[in-house]
Amino acid sequence: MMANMLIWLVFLPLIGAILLFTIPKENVNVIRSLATIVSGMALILTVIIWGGFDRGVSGIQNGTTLPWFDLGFLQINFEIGIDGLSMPLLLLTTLVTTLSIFASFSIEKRVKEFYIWTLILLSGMLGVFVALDMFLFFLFFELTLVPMFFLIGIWGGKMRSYASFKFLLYTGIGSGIMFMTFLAIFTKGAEAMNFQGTSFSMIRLAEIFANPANPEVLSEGVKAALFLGLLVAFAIKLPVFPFHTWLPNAHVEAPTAVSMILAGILLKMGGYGLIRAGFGILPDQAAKFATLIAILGLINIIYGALLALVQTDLKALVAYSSISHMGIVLLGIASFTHSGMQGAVFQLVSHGFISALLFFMVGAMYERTKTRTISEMGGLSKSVPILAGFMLAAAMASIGLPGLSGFVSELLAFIGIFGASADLIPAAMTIGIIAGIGIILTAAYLLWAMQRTTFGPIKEKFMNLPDARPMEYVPMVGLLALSLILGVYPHILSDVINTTVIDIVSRIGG
Amino acid sequence: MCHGILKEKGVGMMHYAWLIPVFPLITFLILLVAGRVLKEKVAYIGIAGLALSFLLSVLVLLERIGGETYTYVLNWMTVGENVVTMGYEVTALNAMMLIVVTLVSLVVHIFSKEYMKEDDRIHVFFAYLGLFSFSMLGLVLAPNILQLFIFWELVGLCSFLLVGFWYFKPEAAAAAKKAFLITRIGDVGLLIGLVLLFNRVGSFNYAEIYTAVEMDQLSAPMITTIALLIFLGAVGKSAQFPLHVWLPDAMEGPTPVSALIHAATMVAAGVYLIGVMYPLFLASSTAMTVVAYTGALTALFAATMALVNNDIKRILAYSTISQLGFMILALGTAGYVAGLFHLMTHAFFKALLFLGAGSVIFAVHHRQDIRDMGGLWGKMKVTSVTFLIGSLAIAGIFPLAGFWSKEEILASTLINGDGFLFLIALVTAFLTAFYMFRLFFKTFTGEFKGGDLNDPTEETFNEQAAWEATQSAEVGLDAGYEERKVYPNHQEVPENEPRENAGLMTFPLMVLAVLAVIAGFINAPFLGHQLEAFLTAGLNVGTQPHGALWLAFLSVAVAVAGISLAWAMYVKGFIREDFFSSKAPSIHKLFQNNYYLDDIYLAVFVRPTKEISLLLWEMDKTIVDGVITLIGSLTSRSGKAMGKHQDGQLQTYGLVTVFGGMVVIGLAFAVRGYFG
Amino acid sequence: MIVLETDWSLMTPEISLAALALLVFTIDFMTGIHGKKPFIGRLAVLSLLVTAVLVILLNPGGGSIGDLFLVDPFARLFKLIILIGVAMVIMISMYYLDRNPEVYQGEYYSIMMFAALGAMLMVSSADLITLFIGLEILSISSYVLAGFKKHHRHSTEAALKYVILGGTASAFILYGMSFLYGLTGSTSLVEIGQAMPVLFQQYPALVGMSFLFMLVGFGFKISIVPFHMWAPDVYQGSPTPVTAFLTVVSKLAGFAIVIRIFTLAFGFEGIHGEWSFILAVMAAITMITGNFIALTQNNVKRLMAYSGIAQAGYLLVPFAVVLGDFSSTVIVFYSVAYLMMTLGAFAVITLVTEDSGMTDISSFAGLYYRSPYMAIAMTVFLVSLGGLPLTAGFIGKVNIFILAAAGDMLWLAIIMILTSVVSFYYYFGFIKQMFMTEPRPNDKELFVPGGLLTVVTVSLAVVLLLGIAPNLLLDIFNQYNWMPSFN
Amino acid sequence: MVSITLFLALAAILFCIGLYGVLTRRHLVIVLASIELMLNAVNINLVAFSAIGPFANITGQVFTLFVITVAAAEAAVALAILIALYRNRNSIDVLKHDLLRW
Repeated sequence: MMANMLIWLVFLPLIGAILLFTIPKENVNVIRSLATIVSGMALILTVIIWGGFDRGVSGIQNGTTLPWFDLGFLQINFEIGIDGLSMPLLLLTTLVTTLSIFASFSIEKRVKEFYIWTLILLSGMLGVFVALDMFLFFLFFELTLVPMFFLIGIWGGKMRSYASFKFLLYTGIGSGIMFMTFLAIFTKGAEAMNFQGTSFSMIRLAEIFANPANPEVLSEGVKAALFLGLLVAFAIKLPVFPFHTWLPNAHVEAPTAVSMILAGILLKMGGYGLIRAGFGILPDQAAKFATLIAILGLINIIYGALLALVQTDLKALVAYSSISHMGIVLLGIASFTHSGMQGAVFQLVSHGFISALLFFMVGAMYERTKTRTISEMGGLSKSVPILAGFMLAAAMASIGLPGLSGFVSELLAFIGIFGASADLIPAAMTIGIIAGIGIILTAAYLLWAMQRTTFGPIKEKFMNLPDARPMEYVPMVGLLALSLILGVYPHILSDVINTTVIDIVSRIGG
Repeated sequence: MCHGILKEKGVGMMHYAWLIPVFPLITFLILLVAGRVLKEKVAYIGIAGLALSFLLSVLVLLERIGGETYTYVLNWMTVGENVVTMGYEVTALNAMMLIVVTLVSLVVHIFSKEYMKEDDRIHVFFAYLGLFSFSMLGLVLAPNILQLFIFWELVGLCSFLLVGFWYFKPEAAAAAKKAFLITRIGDVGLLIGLVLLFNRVGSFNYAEIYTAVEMDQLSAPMITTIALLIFLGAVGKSAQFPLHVWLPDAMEGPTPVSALIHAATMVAAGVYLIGVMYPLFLASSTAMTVVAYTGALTALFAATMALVNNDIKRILAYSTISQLGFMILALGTAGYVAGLFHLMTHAFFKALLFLGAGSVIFAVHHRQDIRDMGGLWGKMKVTSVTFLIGSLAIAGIFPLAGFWSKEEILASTLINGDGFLFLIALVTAFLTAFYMFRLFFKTFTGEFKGGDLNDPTEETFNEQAAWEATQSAEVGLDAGYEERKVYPNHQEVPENEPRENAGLMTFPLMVLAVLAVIAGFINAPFLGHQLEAFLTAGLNVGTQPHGALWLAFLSVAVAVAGISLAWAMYVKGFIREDFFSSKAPSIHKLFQNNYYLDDIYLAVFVRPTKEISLLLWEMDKTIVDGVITLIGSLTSRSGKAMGKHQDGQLQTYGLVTVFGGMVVIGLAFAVRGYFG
Repeated sequence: MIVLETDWSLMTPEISLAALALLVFTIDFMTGIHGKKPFIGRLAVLSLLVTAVLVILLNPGGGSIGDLFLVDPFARLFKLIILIGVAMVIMISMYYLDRNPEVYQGEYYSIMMFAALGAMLMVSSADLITLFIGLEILSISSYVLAGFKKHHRHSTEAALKYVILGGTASAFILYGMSFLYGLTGSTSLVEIGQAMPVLFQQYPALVGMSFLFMLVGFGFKISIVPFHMWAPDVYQGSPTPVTAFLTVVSKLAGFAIVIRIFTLAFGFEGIHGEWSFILAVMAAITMITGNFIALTQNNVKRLMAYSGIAQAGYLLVPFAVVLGDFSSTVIVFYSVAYLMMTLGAFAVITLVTEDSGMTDISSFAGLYYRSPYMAIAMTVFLVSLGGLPLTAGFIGKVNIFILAAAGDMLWLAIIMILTSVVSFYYYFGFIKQMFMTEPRPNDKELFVPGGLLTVVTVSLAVVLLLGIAPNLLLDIFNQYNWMPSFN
Repeated sequence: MVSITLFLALAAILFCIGLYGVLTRRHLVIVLASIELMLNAVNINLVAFSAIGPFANITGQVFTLFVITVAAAEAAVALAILIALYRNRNSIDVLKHDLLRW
C-alpha cells in the first residue's frame, strides 16, 4: 500500500502538470489553485507516508521493484523505496514546493507554464529521493534540469539567459559525471559477479561491493576513482568549492519561488546523492576520503562565508551563505559518526526550510523596493516591520540560533567532527575549530546585511511600502514554524533519521 | 513517544518551576500577536506575567530551602545511541537566580511602563522584554549545558533586539550587531567546549559532567581545554577582557534594557555559567588562574575607563564590566560563593543605578552626558537618594549589600590568589568608589548645566560620544557611517526643568534601594553565612574563604578614600578636575579611547577579513569561475577552429575525406600492424 | 539458384513500391509537370504506408533469395523505419512544395519513393551487387533531390558537392568491394563472411585495405568524421524536407547496411577486435566534432547537420562496442528514436523557416507565442536529441551508454556523455529562441497545415511514449534474432 | 599468363589518377571524368579477378556491368546538375562554388 503511495507521490505532480495543460491560460486562478492542490496532495501523501514510516527499521521500507524495460542483457527496474535518509527529504520537498507555490502567486507572467514546470520539477525531485536504481536516479536527476532551465530562463532577472545556460551545462556536466561513475560502478559490479545478475540497483551493488570475495576486480584504485567520480558529480550539485560558481548566478537571476526550490531542495540532491550512492555503495572509500571531504566542507564554510561578507547583492549574499551552509553537510558526513551523519541530514532538511525562507524574504523585499543592492536599502523595519521581522528571524535561523533548526544541525555536525576518529580525519580538531570561525563569520555577514537593510534610517522612497500580504504569510509563517518545530523538538526528525544513520556508520566497521 | 522521566519524587511547587519562564513567554506571544491592538495596556500584561513568575520563584525558593534538587527531563533528540534530554532543574543556585532575575525583571517592567510610554513601539518593547525574561529564566532552569547554551543564545538574541530597539539609529543598529557578534565569538568557544564535553561524557547533563570529572574520565589537558573554551563563552557574555568592547556600545539600547540585561541578568550569565561548571574549573588549576587573571585585569581596565567617561550610561557600563571582573576574579580564586553572592548583590544595586540613571535621563529629556547635568539632588528627591544608596553599595560601604560581597571577594583573592590579584582588587575597589562618586557628584550636586530642556538647538552629545559611536559603527564593518543624529522620543515637553518622575518610575528605585541595603545580610558572617550554606550544600566546590575583620575595615577604608577623592575633586574643587588628564594626557587619552581596542580589532580582524574576502571574491570571479568560462570558450573556439576547414571548397572536402581515410588507414596499420 | 524456383514473394513490398512509384510517376506525367500537386503527395504517402503494411504483414518468418536478398527482422525493421520516415518526409514536403510551386512536384514525390526503394533494397541485400544497386538508387535519387530547386543557387551547389563527393565515395566502396570479390570469388556477404577467417590469416593487409576503403565510402554515406565534410553544405543547401530525408532516412539506411556488411563479412571475432577500436575512435571524434562545431552555428539546417553528425557518432558507439543482438536492439531502438525526434524537429524547422523565409536560428524567436504546440513539440524533440529524460532519446542514449560500459568501452561512454552535455547548449539555444525571446514584430500566429501537424503529433507521441514505456518496443526487439548470422 | 598483380597495379594507378583529378582539377567536367576513371579502376579490378583471380568466376564481370550502368546513370545526373549549376552561376569552375560554407 505504502509502496504504491510512493509511486503515486512521484507521478502525481506529473499528472497535475498534464492536467494544467488542459486549462486555458487565462484562468489564472484556476491554474494557481490546481497547482496548489496538486502539490498539497503530494504533501498530504508524504505526511501519510511519514506517519506510516517505521522508525525502527534501518533499511529500505515501502520498497517496490517493478520491471521497466529489458535490454536483453540487462533488466532495468523501477526500483523505489525510502529509508531514514530519504523520508525527511521527501517531506522537505513537498513542504518547500507547496510553500513556494504560495510564494509564487505574485507571478503574473505566463502563469500556466510556470506551474507546469514547477510540478514537473517536483516530480523529478521526489523521484530522486525515492529512486534506488541508479538508472532511475539519474533519470530523475536529469529531469530536474529542464524545468529549472525554463524557470530561470523565462521568469528570471536580467542575466537570466546566462544563468540558465550556466545552470544547465554546469549541473548537466555534474549529472554526466555522475552517470559515468554509475556506469563504471555497474560495470565493475557486473565484472565482480561475472555478469551474473547484473543490476543497476544501488542496494544490490552495495552488497556486491561490500563482499570481500571480490578483491581482484574491485581494486582499491578503482574504488577510489569511482568514489571520487561520485564526489565530483555531487559536489557540483551541492555545490562544493570550486564547483560552486553556477549557484550565485542561478540564484540571483531566479525568481523568488524558484530560488526557494533551488536552495531548499535541489542542492539537497547533491548531499543526498553523496550519502546514498557514495556512502551507500563505497563506504570504505568514503572513509578513506573523509579528510578530503572534511576539508572541502571546511573550505565551503569559510569560503562561502567570506564571499558572502563582501556581496553587494542581497540575494547573492544568501546564495553564498547556502554554499557556506552546505559545508556543514560535508563536515557532518565526513566525520563518520552518528551525530555527524545525522547532523548532515538534519542540515539538509533544516537548510531547506531556512534558505527557502531567506530567499522568500529577499524576494519579498525586492518586490517592494525593486532593488537587491544592500546599500540601497535601509530602515525597512520602519515601513514593513512584519517582513523585516521575518527576515531577521530567517537570518537568525541561518546564523544558527538555538530554538531554530539550524542550530541543531550545526551542533550535531560539530559533535560529529570533534568526535571523528583520528584514524579517519587526523586534524579533526583543527578543522572543527576553524569551522567554528565560520559560524562567527555567518553571524557577521547576516547581521551586517540585516543592519544595512532593515535597520538604520529609512530612505524616503521606501516610506510607504506595503507590508506583508495575507498570501505571503503562508510561506513565511510556514517555513519559520517548520524551522522552529525542528529546533525546539528535533526528536521528530532525529527519530526518523537515527536508525538509518547508525546503519550507514556501521558499514565502515564502526 | 515523548515521555517524561521523573528523576526524583516529591511533586511540589518545584514541579511547576517550568511555569516560571512560561509566563513571560506567554506575555511575549500575546504581545506579538495582539500587541498592536492592546497598545497602552501591554505593560500590564508584561508586569502581570513577571509578577506571576516572581511569586512562583519565591515559592520555589522557599521549597528548595531545605528541599532537594529537583529535575525533570524529556527526550529531545536521539543521536546514535545517546539520548539528549531537555527539561528543568531546581538547584540552590538557580533558585537564587530565579529570584534575582524575576525580581529585577519585574521592577524593570514596571519602570519601563513609564519610561517607554511615549514610544510607538512599546508593545514590541514589552514583547522583547517578555522574551528576554523567558530566555533568561530558561537559562537559569536548564538541567544541562546544552539547554543552557540554547537559552544563552536566546538571551543574546534578545540583547540584540533590545540594543537595536531604536533600529533607525545607525549607532543602535551597529551596537546591536556588535554586541551579538562579539558575544558570538565567545559562544563558539562555549559550543566547542560543550561539544567536546559531550563527546567524552556522552551527555550534556550537569550531574553526569560532574561525575565524569570526579571519576577522572577526562584527561587533565582536556579538562583545561574544555574549561577554557567554556570560559571563553563567559568572557564574551560577561564582557570580560578582551571581548568586553560590546557592552559600552550596547548602552544604545533603552535604559531599562541596560538595567535588566546589561547589568543585572544576562551579562551575569557568564558568571553563572562558571558557577554551574565549577567542578570542571576546580579540576584545572591552569583554567582557574586564567579565570582569575582575566577577571582581575578586566576589573581594573574597565574601572580606568570608567574614570574618564562622561556618558552616564557608559560609566555604568564600564562599572558593570569591572564588577563582573570582580565576580570572575572571585570564582577564579575559588571564591564560589563570593562570586555568586556578588552577582546577586550587584544585580540589585546595578539595576538600581541604571534605573536611577534612566530616571535622570528621562527627566533631562534623553541627555546622557554628565557634564550637562548637575544639581538634580533637590529636584529629584527619590532618584537622588536611591542613586546615592546604589553608589554607596557599589563602593562597598558598610552595611550595604556591596560591602558584604566585595569583602568576600577580597578575602578570596587574598587567601587563594596571590598578592598581585589582591592588589588589583583593592585598587579597583578604590577606583570604583571614585568613579561612582564622580558620577554621583557631577550629576546630582552643583548647578544644573543642561540649559533649557526645550531648546531644540541644544546639542546634547559631545564629540567624544560621537567619536565612540563612529568607532562602534566601524567595528561593525560599516564604513559608511552617517552623521550622528539625535532622535528625541519626546515630541512635547511641557516644562523646561528636570523634575522627579512619576511613582511608577520611583517605586522600582525604592524597591531596589531597599534590596541594595539588605541583600548583603543573607551571607553576612554574623548571620552565619546563610547563602553559603544554601549554595554549597551537596556540592563539591571546595571550602569557601572568609576574610579577617581587618579586611573589612581595609575595604571600607579604600572605598571611603575613593569617595573622598571624588568629593575633593568634583564637589569642593580641592583638586582640579583635569588634574590627571593634564598631568598624563596620554594615559587619559588611552583610557578615554578604551585602550584603542576597537581600533586594534578593526585593524587586526575586521579590515583584513574584509580585504581577504574582497580578494577571494575577485579570485572567485576571475579564477574559479574564470576556468569555467575558459572551458566554455575553449569549447566553442575549438568548435570554430574545427569548422574552419568547412570552407565551401568541394575539393577541400574531398581532400579531408581522403586524407582522413588515409590517416585512419595509417593508424589502423600502425596500431594493428596489418602488414605484420 | 534457378530464377523460377526462387520465392519472389519475399520481395513483394519492394516490387509493389516500385510499381507504385512508377504509377505515381506516370500519373504525374499525365497530369502535366507544372503546378501544385498535393494529390500526388497523398498518393505517395499512401503508397509508402501500403508498402509498410506489406512489410509488416508479409514474410514474418523471414527468408532469403539465394544469398542476394535477405528478409530478417533487421531488414524488416529498417524497412519500416525507412518507409515511415519517407512517408513523414513526404508529408513535410507537401507543405514545402506548397510554398515552392516552382519545383516539379510529381517528380519530386516519385524520386523520393525511388529513394525509399533503393534504401529498402539496400537493407535487405546480402550481396555486394544488390547492395551496390540499392545504394546507388538511393544515392542518385538523393543527388537529384538535393538539387531539386534547380533555380536556387544553394540547392544546385549542394547537389554538385553531393554528387561529386558521393561518386568518389562510391568509387571507394567499389574499390574495396572489388578486393573482397577477388579474394573470395563471391559477392555474397555470407560467403565472404565464411571465407573471412581463413582469408584474414592469409591476406591481412588486403582484407584490411578493402575494409578500410569500404569504411571510407560508407563513412561518407553516414557522415562520420573525417568523412563528414559534405554533410553540412549539402544539408544547408538542399530543400529542407530533403535535408530531413538525408539526415534521417539516408543515414539510417546507410547505418543499416554498414552493420549488415560488417556483421556478415567482417563480423567474426578475430577481425572485430581489429576494427572495433578504429570505429570507436571514429565515433569519439565524430561526437566531438559534430557537437563542437554545432555550438558555433547559426543556420538551423547547418546546425542540424552537425547535430546529425554527432548523432551518427552516437549510433556508431554500440556498433563499435559489440556486434550481436544486444547492440542491434540498442541501435534499432535509437534509430527509431532518432527517426522520430529528428523528423519531428525538421517538420517544425520546415514550418518555421519557410514561414520566415530564412534559415537563421533567430527565425525561431518567440515561436511559443506564435504556435505553442509547435514550440512545445519542438522542445520535446530537442530535449530528446539532447538526451534528457522522459523522451525516447534519453532511453536510447542511456542504453548506448550502458552497452558501451558493459562492453568495456567506458571511455567511449564518457566522451558520449560529455559531448551530450555540450549539445545541450545548442539544443537549448533553440529553446531559448522559442520561449525566451519575443517574436519579431511582423511574425504572426503560425498556421500549421494538417500534414505537418500529423507528422509532429505522431513524432511527439512516439518520442514521449518510448521515453516513458520503452519496453513497448524493447520487449518486441528482445525476441528478435536480428540476423541469421548472430547465431 | 600475365600475373594478376599487374592488373591490380594498373587499377590502383588509375584509381589514384582519378582521385588526384577529383581533388585537383578545377574544371568540373574533368572532375566528373576523373570519377569515371576511379570507377573504371574498379572495373579493371573486377574483371581481372573474374578472369585470373584466385577464385575466377563470372560474377565479377556481372558486377562490372552493373558498375558501368550505374556509372552512366550517375554521370547523367551529375551532368544535369552541372548544367543547372552553370545556368545559375555561369561557371563550372570548382573553386567558384563556395556559397555554402562554415
